[in-house]
Amino acid sequence: MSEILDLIAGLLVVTGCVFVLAGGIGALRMPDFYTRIHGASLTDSLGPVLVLGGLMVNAGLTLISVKLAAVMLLLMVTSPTATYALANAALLAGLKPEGVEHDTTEPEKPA
Amino acid sequence: MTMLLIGVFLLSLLVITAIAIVRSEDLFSAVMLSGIFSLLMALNFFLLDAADVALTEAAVGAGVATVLLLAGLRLIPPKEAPGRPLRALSVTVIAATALLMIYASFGQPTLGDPLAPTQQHIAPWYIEKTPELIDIPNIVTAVLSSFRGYDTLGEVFVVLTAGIGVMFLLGGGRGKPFSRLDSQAEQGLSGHLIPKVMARLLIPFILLFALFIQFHGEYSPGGGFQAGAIFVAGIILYSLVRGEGLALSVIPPRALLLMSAGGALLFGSVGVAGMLMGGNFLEYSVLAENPVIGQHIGIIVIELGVGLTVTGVLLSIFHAFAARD
Amino acid sequence: MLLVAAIAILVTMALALTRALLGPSVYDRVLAVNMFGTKTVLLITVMAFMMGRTDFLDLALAYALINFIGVMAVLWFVQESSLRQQTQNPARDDSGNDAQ
Amino acid sequence: MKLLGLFNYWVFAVLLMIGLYALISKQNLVKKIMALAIFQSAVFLFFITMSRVDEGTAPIIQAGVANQIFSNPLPQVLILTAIVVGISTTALGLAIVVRLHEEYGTVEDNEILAMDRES
Repeated sequence: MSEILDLIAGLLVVTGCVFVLAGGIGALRMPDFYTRIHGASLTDSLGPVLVLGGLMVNAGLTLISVKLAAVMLLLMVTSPTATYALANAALLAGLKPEGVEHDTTEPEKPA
Repeated sequence: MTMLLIGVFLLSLLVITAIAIVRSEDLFSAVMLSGIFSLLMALNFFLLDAADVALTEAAVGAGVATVLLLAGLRLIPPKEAPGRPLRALSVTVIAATALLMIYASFGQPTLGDPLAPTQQHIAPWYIEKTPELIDIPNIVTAVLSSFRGYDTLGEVFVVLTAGIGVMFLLGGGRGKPFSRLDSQAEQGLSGHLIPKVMARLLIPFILLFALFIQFHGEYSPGGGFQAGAIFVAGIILYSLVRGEGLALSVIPPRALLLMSAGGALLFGSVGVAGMLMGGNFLEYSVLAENPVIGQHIGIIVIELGVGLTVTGVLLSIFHAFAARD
Repeated sequence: MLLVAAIAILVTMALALTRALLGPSVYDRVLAVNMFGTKTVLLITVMAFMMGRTDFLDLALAYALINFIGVMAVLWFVQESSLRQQTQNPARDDSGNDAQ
Repeated sequence: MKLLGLFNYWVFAVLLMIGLYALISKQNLVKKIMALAIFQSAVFLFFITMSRVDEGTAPIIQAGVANQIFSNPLPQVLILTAIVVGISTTALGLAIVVRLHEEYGTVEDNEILAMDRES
């Protein structure tokens, strides 16, 4: 029984790590800011959920699991909010998405 | 071994970040990079078995420091003027000093050496006597608030003095700076629905967590300094999303001043109370029949004083910056 | 398992730091800081398990709670500066900034 | 192996000197304040490095675990308070810079000096 649980925990954590890494690579390699947000959001949502979920399976039904669940919930709530705030700030400051109306001049601030 | 290698990796990232902070000409970017710097620093503290310090760095660096720097940056030009070229002399001196210090490090005990001189004196005494004399699990809190209470009292007054200095310079408290409160720009992020709702959801938990850190600091990482910083982070979030005015009506400037000064006074008066009851200044053992219970009472009260002062000072500083135009 | 997780998170941190160094815009750096914060929460959790001191999960909790305040402050900062530029441009003479 | 054990001290030295270099050579006052913060962090790192003990754990006694080795609590106490003092003094420095900008219209130290000499 405990071997199966260990296996499940390991599987969850490793899958989570794959998502975290993929998101990290996406945030580095994507062509412009707004697409990079897409990459980063992956590391902020699915990755932590899987990693923390795996650790919860590992810890069993204890206070540790409750704390992990709290961390997981908070991350699920806060990181989309942070992403929203970030995209909004960039748009407000005049950063244009690539390919929408491509101009090479400096992003103009509202004067 | 694994931990050592993880530490080496994190420290290398730390150096890279520091160089990037110094090199970046845009001050806003520098502030963001110093956010990363603080995160890395906290991770290193955690790795070096300093959970309390990591919590402090987390509370201060993640929330308060970035916000304060941004609030200050709002008032000054965002770009650094093109600098003078590298001065050969200063670079040589700096490099020579660095090399000298690295050379000197070969005489240092290696990381974690249990025979190092630092580990021989006084620290074993603290670790051995804490369960007996004070009987709380967190030795750091015991040393902070009881064994080295004088030191902490001094630090609290330094924090208070810095807060007073900022208020003198930028005009905290009443009058001109807060006249801007009813202007249009004072709505904060009220126009953004998602942050508003999420902040409303999270702020109670942040404040609750701050109270947990404050009053559970004897049993787990925590204490007045950390709790104060987390509490401030919660209130700052409130004033970011709902505007300065509302935040100031929740905790008015007068209350903040009272908290700052009152906390430090509370700390000091515990010391005086010890003197009146026949002990030395800041000797908690005489506060109750049982010396250990007396220690517990003293520690809880002075941690409360520390928390109040840190909250009051950091929040006044934030309001002083944010209200400036 | 924990070691794999720690290494993956460390590599992601390095990637995020690279993004923060490369820029090019300021907001890329903010994005990197945000990513870095989440990775810090994860790494603290994993390291707490590795050290066997799971009572230190409070630290991860603290970060999860207050990490995004920085990004909120960025949004507030940008909004304030664009408001200032809109409303205060004519009134800037007395600051001596643009007087030439 | 012994060399890796000294790595923390090298990072301390390098960070300290990065901070000092920026403090000397940067003209922007905000940059100088950030340099001071880096300098300060280097000192924090040095202290915490000294507090670590091999096989040890953070100095919080766990119930039911006997014969634990604890790292040194004293440097941790010093640095814990120093971090909060550090943010307050950084804020104080920033306040001074903001006031200087209001008076002089610039935050570059050479320009401020030049204005002072003229008057």
